[in-house]
Amino acid sequence: MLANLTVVPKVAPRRFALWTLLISFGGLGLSGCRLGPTDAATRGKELFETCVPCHQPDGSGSPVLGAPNIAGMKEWYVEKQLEKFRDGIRGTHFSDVEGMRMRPMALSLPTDEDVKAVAHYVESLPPVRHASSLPGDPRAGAALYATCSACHGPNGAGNQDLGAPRIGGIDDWYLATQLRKFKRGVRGADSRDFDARLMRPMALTLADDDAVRNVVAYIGTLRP
Amino acid sequence: MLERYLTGASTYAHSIDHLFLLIAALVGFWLIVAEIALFWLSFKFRRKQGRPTQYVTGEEKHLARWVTIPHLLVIVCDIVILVPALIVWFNIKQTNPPIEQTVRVFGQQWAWSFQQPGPDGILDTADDIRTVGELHVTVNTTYRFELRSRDVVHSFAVPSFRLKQDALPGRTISGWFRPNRVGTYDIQCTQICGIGHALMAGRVIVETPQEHAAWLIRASNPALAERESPPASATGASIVAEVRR
Amino acid sequence: MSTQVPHAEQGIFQKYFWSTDHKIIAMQYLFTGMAMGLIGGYLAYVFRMQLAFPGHSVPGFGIVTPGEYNTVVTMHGSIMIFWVAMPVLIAAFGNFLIPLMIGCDDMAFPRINRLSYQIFLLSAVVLVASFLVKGGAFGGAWTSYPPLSASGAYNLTPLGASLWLVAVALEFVAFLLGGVNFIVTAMNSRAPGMTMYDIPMVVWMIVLASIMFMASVGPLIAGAVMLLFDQTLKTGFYDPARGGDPLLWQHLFWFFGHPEVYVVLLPAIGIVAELLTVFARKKLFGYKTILYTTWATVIISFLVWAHHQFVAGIDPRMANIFSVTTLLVSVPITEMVFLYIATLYGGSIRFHTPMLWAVAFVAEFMIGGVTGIFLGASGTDIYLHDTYFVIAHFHYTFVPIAIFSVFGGLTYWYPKMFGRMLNDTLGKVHFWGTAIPFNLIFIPLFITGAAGDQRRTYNYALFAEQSRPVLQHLRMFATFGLLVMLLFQLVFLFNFFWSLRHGRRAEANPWMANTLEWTVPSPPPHGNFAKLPTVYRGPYEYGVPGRIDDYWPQDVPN
Amino acid sequence: MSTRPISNTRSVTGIPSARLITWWVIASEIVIFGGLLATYVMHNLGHPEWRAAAMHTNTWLGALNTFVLLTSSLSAVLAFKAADTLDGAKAAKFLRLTALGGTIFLVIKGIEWTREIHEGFVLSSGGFWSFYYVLTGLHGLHVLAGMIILLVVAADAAKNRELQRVECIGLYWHFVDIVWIFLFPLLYIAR
Repeated sequence: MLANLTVVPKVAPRRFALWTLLISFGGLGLSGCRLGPTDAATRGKELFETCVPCHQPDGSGSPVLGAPNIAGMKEWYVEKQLEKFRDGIRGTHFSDVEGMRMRPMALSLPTDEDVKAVAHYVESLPPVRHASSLPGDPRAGAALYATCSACHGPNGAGNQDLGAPRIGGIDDWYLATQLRKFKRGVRGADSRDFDARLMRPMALTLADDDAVRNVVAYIGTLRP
Repeated sequence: MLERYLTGASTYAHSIDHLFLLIAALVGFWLIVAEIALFWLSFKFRRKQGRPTQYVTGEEKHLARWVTIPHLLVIVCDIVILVPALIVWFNIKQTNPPIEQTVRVFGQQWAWSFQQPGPDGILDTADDIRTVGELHVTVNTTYRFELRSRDVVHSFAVPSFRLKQDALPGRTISGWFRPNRVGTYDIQCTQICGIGHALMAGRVIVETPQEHAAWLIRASNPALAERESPPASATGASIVAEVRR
Repeated sequence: MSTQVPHAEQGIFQKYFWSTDHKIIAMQYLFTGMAMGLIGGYLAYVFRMQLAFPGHSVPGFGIVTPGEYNTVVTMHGSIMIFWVAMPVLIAAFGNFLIPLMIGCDDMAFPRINRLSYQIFLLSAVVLVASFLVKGGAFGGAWTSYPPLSASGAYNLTPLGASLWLVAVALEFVAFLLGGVNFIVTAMNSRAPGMTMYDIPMVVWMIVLASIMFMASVGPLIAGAVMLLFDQTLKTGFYDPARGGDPLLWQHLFWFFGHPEVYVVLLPAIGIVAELLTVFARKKLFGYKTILYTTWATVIISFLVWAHHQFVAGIDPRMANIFSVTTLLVSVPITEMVFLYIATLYGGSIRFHTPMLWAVAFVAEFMIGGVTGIFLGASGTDIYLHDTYFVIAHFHYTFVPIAIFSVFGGLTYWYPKMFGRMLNDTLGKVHFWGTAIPFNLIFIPLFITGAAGDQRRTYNYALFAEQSRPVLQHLRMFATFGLLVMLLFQLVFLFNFFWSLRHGRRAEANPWMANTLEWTVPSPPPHGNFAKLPTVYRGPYEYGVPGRIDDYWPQDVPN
Repeated sequence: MSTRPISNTRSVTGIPSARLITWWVIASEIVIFGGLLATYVMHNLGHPEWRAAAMHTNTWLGALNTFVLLTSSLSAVLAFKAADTLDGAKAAKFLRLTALGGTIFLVIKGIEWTREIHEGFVLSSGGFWSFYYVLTGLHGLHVLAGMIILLVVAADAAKNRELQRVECIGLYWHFVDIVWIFLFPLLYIAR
């Protein structure tokens, strides 16, 4: 009594379905070609999405999350730090709370080429300057900065040959946090971190937290 | 049965594996019986010309017992599963065997860190060893772990130990494990804890007493450690390549 | 006070967007649910491709970053449960079937019904909009455990998290409004002569599901408001540092979350009951027993919630109680499944597309059911908790529920809804192209779960045990299954829209069924019944001895 | 409005659909408030220090509010009696009186909140205050919603239309009242 339910319609849907499937499979096959590497610039931009939740789309960072302002940071430095995070040289100290949040993100970059691509993209971001957020006396800091200028340069522009990053234009709260980490050995304690082991004794010359804030305040006045 | 998929490296791995096998056998049997009944009835009573439908309400005693009897047997199986399940649970989560060592485990976004007694064997002294991402333990030693979280909910899981326990902020949750096989095993976080959840990897290294003693000396004396090769931590080598390997 | 007043010709907007007609509202729910289903399916495609080819750009999406992956899985879960299963199973089928099956012209409160859909639509819009805000849509899993969900600094999707909560809360309100309407309509507006035991099973099930939803969701609505305040107004309900308790949310969520599983299950098994009886030409085996087992399931399911939290830091002694209640819930459900199988005995089964879906539902749902035992037994749950074993288990329940029974129901009631028949051959192609790949997806995932793959993990490269090649191959295999399954959905979409125009015209009762919706023309006119029916017997009187026809419609006097 | 569907006029259970749905809405509200109150009570037991915070609520104003709300419930009953005798104008009068009670309640509640906020106790000042504001706020929203419905129903009742609604809004108002009866001792008295 239900035998007449299967009716042959006017347009053969079977043929249509076949074509639909064929085209879809073909489309999938073609799209599979895109699985290969795309050009580095596009990939760097796309991979930067990994960093966006903390460092923001413009790379200017977020003090609440402890994410520094990385917009326009030099490619060589970003790459070096990312590799340090990936190798467990940074972000593996028991007290380095922010570093432990950063290390997995560095590890999420699939290959070393991708690290380069992201670092390149970071440098291409226009630098952003934030107003200072910590109290400090730049005049007192100027004297202390003499130690730093040997590597980081009188205007804080950094020196790639010495492994010294640009510090002029970096947010003061971040510089202060890192100086404290160097002092406590949270950063620069790993035997493989040569640059940081050079930095650590320099940070230890800052006697107390006032000194840290003063030198950071002075760095805030630099225009590299 | 689980051993086929993943090594068991703690004393209670076997009891969980056996329980899994028991459940698999019992429910597997019922599943097969029920599926066969379903497909056989579907086939046997497919439409045939001249064979009318039987009028059955389900109240008939002689038919209803085809449902009732298997159903009672299923209840029996439930109990057979429940008793060992509760025993396994009791042994793992509700009993405290004699503790030989204590280790403190911290979860944070997104790393596991550990605090262990140094050479003096006492926790919370100056020589405590603090590590990130790596836990060194001695084989055949009963460990008590004190689990804490520094921010969100994490879950401390060592699949090879069949160990899993959520870490809650503001609370210390303790448990125990006793590794019985030397080797390196993964530590996972199995409770979503933010964007780095999948990257919150650690490893537990089960060592012989001699190896462990050597590690203890190295770890508690950084000056000594610097002259040796760097510790093997998760490498930053291409993670695509690792998967393909 | 009378109906059957010829309605004036309405404008398109009046007719399709501002209608109080239960059939139009049902279609609104159905099409919104289908649209959301497409989004959910796309999200599944994205994360399965990422899992199969980690680190590669996914065609049609791009590189999946860890944060995006969390967003994608969170939204897949939320959408599939709250914006696909709920609206389609309860609201679309409930709205369409309840008035027709109990023999009246509309819902008891048509305007409340319209309001319920509008709130639901708003919730869907809010959810979809959350993809576009800064930081992206919420990425803290559909369970939304605080403190992760309570602070933007932790989940890094501060706006998305709040919008997600707002959307979910609105959705709950919509279904509360719809639910009370279903309950009252079924209680009060039945045709003369229709006793409690003459109500078709699917109506019973939708009403019971609505009652269950109502009884379980309240605390979570309050909890959602509290979480929203934690996010935005810096209260500390779930913050242990300020006297709160993160476990509180887990209790509130799962007190709702577990009954929610049965809220979507019940309408599905109701639909399957209709399909099995019609196509086996059989009376439902033990109508009353099925009803009692359903009641038992409803009650027990309120007592099992903490089995989601065995290792969450609750008192380990509590786990024993919940382990017992969890295995207890298997008792009525097993009975129900056995009764469904027994219904086939002595039948004369026609394997049209809807029947294929119904039998497949029973076959696959049993796999989902028995694998639940591994998780309900507290001992094995220590290992299996939050692994892919759990994922495979609940997809073996949810996919039969939200996919198989929905397709079964759609193919069965399509002639009544749209006045034309679906193409049966295409329907069968679609069936096999869905049912087989479904198993190809999730059987491998049982194995990867048993091997320790943890959930919500976008890349296993950092885990030596999980990056064994064999497991990666299984993941790729599952992805292959998904791709095939998704492709075959095109067949359904084509069949669905093609048949709207070109399908064979359906007569009033193409399946020779008993229930009242088949006594009116296809599609039913506004007001449904030309003359409101009277009911003389139960809905499943097939093959009654001594009759010429093998079916006996409910409204035929003798 | 258009005509009423048959489904709305049927009453298989013998209870009019309007009353039935009101009961079901109240049932779902009970679950919401019940969940919140149960949560509060559980937390309260675990936090003895909340007693000290509770000392800062004003019991006298709370008691006054209880009295106001109970009185307004009485006038809701009188409105129902009037509607029962098909006296729409009288019912409307009592309904508006009930709404006035609601207004007074909200004004007093507003005074309380203002005092507490001035003393520095806001939503985020700790567990007790979080619960206090959420519970009273949610209840206040229900009072507000009830008042709006009361006025709408009163407008209809004045023209002797839809008199069956007087009973429904009355039921709802009693429910809002009873919720307060639970809130008052829990937030103001149990210290």
